[in-house]
Amino acid sequence: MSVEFCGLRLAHPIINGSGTFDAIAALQAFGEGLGEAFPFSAYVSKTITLRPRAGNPPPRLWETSAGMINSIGLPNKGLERYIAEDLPLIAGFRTDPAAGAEPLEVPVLTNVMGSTADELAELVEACDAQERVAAIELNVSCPNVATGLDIGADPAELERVLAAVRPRTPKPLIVKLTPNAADVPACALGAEAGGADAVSLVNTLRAAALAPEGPPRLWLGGGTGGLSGPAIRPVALAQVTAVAASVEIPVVGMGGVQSAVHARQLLDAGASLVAVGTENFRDPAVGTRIAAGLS
Amino acid sequence: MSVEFCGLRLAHPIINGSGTFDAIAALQAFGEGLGEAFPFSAYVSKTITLRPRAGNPPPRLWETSAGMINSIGLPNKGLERYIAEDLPLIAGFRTDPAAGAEPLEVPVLTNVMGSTADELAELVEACDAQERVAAIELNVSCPNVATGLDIGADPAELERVLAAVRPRTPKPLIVKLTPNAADVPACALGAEAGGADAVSLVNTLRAAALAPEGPPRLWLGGGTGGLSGPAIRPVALAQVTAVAASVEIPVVGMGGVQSAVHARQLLDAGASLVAVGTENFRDPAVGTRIAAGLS
Amino acid sequence: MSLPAAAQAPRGRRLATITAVRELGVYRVITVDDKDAPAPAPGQFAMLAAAERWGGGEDERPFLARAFSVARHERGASQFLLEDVGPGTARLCELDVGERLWLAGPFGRPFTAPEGRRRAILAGGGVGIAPLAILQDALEAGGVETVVLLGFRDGARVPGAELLRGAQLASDDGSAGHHGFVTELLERELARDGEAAVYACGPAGMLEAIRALCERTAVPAQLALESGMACGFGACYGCVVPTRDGGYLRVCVEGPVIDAALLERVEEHAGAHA
Amino acid sequence: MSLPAAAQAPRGRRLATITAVRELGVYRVITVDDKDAPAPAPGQFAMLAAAERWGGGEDERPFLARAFSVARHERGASQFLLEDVGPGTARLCELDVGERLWLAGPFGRPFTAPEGRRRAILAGGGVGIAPLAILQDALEAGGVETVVLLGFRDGARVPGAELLRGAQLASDDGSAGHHGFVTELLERELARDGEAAVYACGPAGMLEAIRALCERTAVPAQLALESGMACGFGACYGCVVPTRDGGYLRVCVEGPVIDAALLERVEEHAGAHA
Ligand SMILES: Cc1cc2nc3c(=O)[nH]c(=O)nc-3n(C[C@H](O)[C@H](O)[C@H](O)COP(=O)(O)OP(=O)(O)OC[C@H]3O[C@@H](n4cnc5c(N)ncnc54)[C@H](O)[C@@H]3O)c2cc1C
Ligand SMILES: Cc1cc2nc3c(=O)[nH]c(=O)nc-3n(C[C@H](O)[C@H](O)[C@H](O)COP(=O)(O)OP(=O)(O)OC[C@H]3O[C@@H](n4cnc5c(N)ncnc54)[C@H](O)[C@@H]3O)c2cc1C
Ligand SMILES: Cc1cc2nc3c(=O)[nH]c(=O)nc-3n(C[C@H](O)[C@H](O)[C@H](O)COP(=O)(O)O)c2cc1C
Ligand SMILES: Cc1cc2nc3c(=O)[nH]c(=O)nc-3n(C[C@H](O)[C@H](O)[C@H](O)COP(=O)(O)O)c2cc1C
Ligand code: FES
Ligand code: FES
Repeated sequence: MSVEFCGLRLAHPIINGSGTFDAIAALQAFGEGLGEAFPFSAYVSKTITLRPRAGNPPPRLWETSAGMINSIGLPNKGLERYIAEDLPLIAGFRTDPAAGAEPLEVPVLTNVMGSTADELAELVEACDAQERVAAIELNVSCPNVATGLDIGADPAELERVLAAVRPRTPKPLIVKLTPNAADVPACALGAEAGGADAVSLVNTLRAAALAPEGPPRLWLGGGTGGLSGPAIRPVALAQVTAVAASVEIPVVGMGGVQSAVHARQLLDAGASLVAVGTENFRDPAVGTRIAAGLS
Repeated sequence: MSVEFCGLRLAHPIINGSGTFDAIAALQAFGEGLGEAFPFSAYVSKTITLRPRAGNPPPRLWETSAGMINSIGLPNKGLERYIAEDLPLIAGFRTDPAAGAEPLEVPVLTNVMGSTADELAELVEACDAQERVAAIELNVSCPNVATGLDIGADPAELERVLAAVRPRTPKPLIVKLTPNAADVPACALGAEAGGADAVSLVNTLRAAALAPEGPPRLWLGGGTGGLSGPAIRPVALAQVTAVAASVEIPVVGMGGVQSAVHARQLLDAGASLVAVGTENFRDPAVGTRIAAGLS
Repeated sequence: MSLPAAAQAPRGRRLATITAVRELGVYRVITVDDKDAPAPAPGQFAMLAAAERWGGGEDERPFLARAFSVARHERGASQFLLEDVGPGTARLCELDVGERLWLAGPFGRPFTAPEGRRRAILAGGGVGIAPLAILQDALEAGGVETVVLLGFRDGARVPGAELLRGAQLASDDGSAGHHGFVTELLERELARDGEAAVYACGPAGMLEAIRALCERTAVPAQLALESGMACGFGACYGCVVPTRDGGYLRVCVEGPVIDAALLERVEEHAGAHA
Repeated sequence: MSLPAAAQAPRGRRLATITAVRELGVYRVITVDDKDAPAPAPGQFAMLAAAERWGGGEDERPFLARAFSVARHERGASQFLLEDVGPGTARLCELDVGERLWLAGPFGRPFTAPEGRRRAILAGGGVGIAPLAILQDALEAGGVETVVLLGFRDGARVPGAELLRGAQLASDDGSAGHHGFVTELLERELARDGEAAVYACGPAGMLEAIRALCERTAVPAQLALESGMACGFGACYGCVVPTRDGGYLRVCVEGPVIDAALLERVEEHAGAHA
């Protein structure tokens, strides 16, 4: 069942969505054995920015009909501490044998976000220098931070940014597209034209909730947030289908995947890998469960 | 509880979403008494086009997690037969006294779609000539027909179309926005600048489903479809909030409304009226139930 | 004689209580108290949803209500025949006496009586037998001679035949009656005496075979169709099947019972579970 | 003495069967068989969801699992104290003996033993009493002297006190014990003898009052916080509360039990239901 993705050999096609599985916290919660039974064939980090970010004030979560909204606000230690403190801890995992595939090492895909092409270039260059980073995912789609949206929703701008970033690394560059765009396949084509090695989608859909009590006000500390989970699966399937039909580069499909059946559908729609996000929260071993279900 | 909307006096703020309540079929199913106990304070017709359309081949429906996808394809009799056959049957209804509001006559809001500004202008002019049409909703957002999408997702194009259509009628023009756009408030501002009297949103989110059995293929006869129901309510709330904060003209909010609490939230978010779509299918009297719950 | 005209539905959905439950092989027959609504005509259907916990099944479904033919109506209570084939029917099949469901309807066009002195042949299979039961009640009450031909996939489904009286059976696996298709019984019956009107409901394949046979033998046939439905009362335009004239008809308002002559053929997804 | 270290959770969620159910006023105590998992330490919690029909409640919820403190652990079975406050707890409260739930955990940082020879004062209210019960078991087994002070909103909740032994009660409506707040009992207790460590869990207002009192009287306090959670194991960064240093901590991995000194104040939504 091992798959090749941008030159990386992966044990199976199931990875995690950025920001939905914190391997360091998981080692603490589930024990060091997790490193020898990792639920994903590649580990995608939470979005890293140049400087540390505290994230949005709470509340950061809202449960919706068959989904959830998050307004986390990309809290992270910043590039420097990520490299110094986190990277050593998240390298060298092996996939769970229970996935039904020959266990392989789990490469690290570092997800980065910058508000300008220069910032992104700096982040990419720093990741390029780290042997432990196997590939880089560019978050140009996070609906919680104004800048992320703008780059990602405009095909021409996306191409321009990619062209600026591309020369900084020979490592695989994956562009994580925003679903909050009029023409997502056009954005994917822009990323491809700019030199992306792959695209991933969908990120969360811009969404809001009002406080359940008291005077009307937006509930989430960050104002609006991003919708994920089964509620958006039909939107993800449409966008993945359309994007996979448009670009030549591989596609990482995600959005509402809960089972091997859902993963199979995204693969059938043209995805090369499938990422699991929200369902990790409901079942921390869902990655292994889905991979096993595919085999 | 009566409300004023673009110069129309309505018994209460609850209307139907276009294409989610067929008054003529409903009279047959529920009896003529429905005309004296109509669940909505205004009746929005299904989208009418210049020429008759058969609609998409089945299957046209797919149930999703807390929602549904439709790929109906705007079947309708065409403008001429709509005016000759349907309009006389749908005029003169009165709101249900059980809504808890003084019953009033139910004005007809005719929803039209054209693939060019000229077509739209012709449709609007024809509606202008019909006394029984109280207001006109322009569907520039239907995700099932390529043209509907393009006009609606581009603010400048939308302004241009409105400017062409606006002179053809003094009746209220409501622009139904597409949610499949990068910047929906910008689209609303475009409509306002072009002379729209109100905007309505959200239409359905572009979505797809694969056949549950057999070789992988898109399930819906029309290929992709539109997602509606509770699954999209958080997206609707975000877009209505953002649009209401941007434009001066009134906003009709919709998307996943199932209860008076949900309707109240859209009103709190800045909507003047709330439309109910998918929930009509689950409860044909939901309009009255919600209106009563608001009073 | 004439059969009852379509009943018009109360305007909203209503809570109705299950008063009896009966198992017929894999099928479940529920009796639902619905005194305040007009009596449904044979062929009409209702949209049902559990009052509690509708949702939260497979793929976070069901969400929409589900269509079920009224299988019988006695003293203000409607009976429905259920087969668990997915998250909606699974949830409904869990319900027990005393539990409640949301009910909207009765909806749709009912069967009409046979013209002249034709006898009525009721041919159906799987859950498609449901509307034939209430039809048999009404026809026999009106003195019409009925012949009942029912087909089932296997022995676990054959007990469904108890819903009707005096049925001749066919089964795909030979577990009861004729080993083969119900259409073979029908062909024999029409050959014996063609002065008949056929009433059919069942899987798409069966309906199509019956349609073709009746067309060939020039016997009038009324088919009770199925189709995925969102609303049941003509609002969504989702339940269409293609018609001979190149258009579509909404199964919920122009059907579910239609004159077989309207169709070029019965498409997959327009039929009931076998 | 020392209290047990945090147990590490099995890697996935697992199906666990309810073996006993007990009602304490409005509360429901369920006992869940969980033999294959390591024993949780006092203060740890689990994420629970019904195995069937999770979803389909109010607003088509619940969807995510819900966090519950382990209230007691005996012979491989964990007890949880539930109060129905929304669609998730409503569904869990419906479950009966023999029904199953999805369980993940134990998660989070547990309580630590009092330093030196301080006695332990356990102060809590509402469902916040749950982690204090398993804490009392462990402290008393280790020979630590405990004082238990519990507050409840009304008489329907007072029976919850049966979960612990020898509690002094306060109630908002005077229906049992001291007519007033549990903090008033705590103030009295600290005045009597300040050589104590305080362990608190309860509504945000109560926790904040306890935090402020302990700060003022320089008594060490451990607070078991609540917060809306999606995952429970540090994955989502959703459950944060602001800390004194201007940052945030994740209640699920850096808590739920924290040193009160970490917080400037206990914010609304960081507390349990009263
Ligand atoms: C007029 C009428 C009368 C009927 N009478 C009866 C009756 O008397 N007794 C009876 O048992 N049944 C009857 N049915 C059929 C019944 O309505 C269906 O069996 C029921 O809707 C299935 O729902 P489900 O959730 O259990 O299964 P579903 O999961 O909805 O599966 C049923 C079929 O729908 C398709 N499907 C699968 N997933 C989806 C999805 N996400 N969205 C849309 N389609 C999907 C597949 O083709 C599948 O085989 C009738 C239908 C109609 C229209
Ligand atoms: C570590 C920890 C331990 C806990 N231990 C216990 C325990 O032992 N016993 C116990 O009974 N409870 C305990 N809780 C609380 C319990 O988890 C909550 O009561 C439960 O999650 C509520 O779920 P619900 O669906 O019933 O209610 P919800 O509807 O989720 O309502 C609960 C509160 O959440 C907010 N809310 C409302 N709607 C939403 C929405 N859509 N999305 C997000 N928030 C919303 C409101 O503020 C509401 O008052 C604990 C919580 C934590 C974090
Ligand atoms: C709590 C949460 C945090 C997330 N954080 C990030 C992030 O830091 N960077 C990113 O690119 N995507 C982030 N995402 C988006 C997911 O990676 C994924 O694209 C999205 O959730 C859709 O998949 P799902 O429906 O399976 O969750 C986050 C999603 C959630 C729910
Ligand atoms: C079956 C169906 C048909 C629809 N047809 C139309 C239509 O003809 N014209 C239109 O403008 N919107 C149409 N809509 C969109 C609805 O009016 C509404 O904008 C959307 O469904 C969101 O609201 P809801 O979640 O309450 O359904 C249709 C929606 C559904 C579900
Ligand atoms: S089911 Fe909606 S129109 Fe027939
Ligand atoms: S609940 Fe997800 S990080 Fe704490």
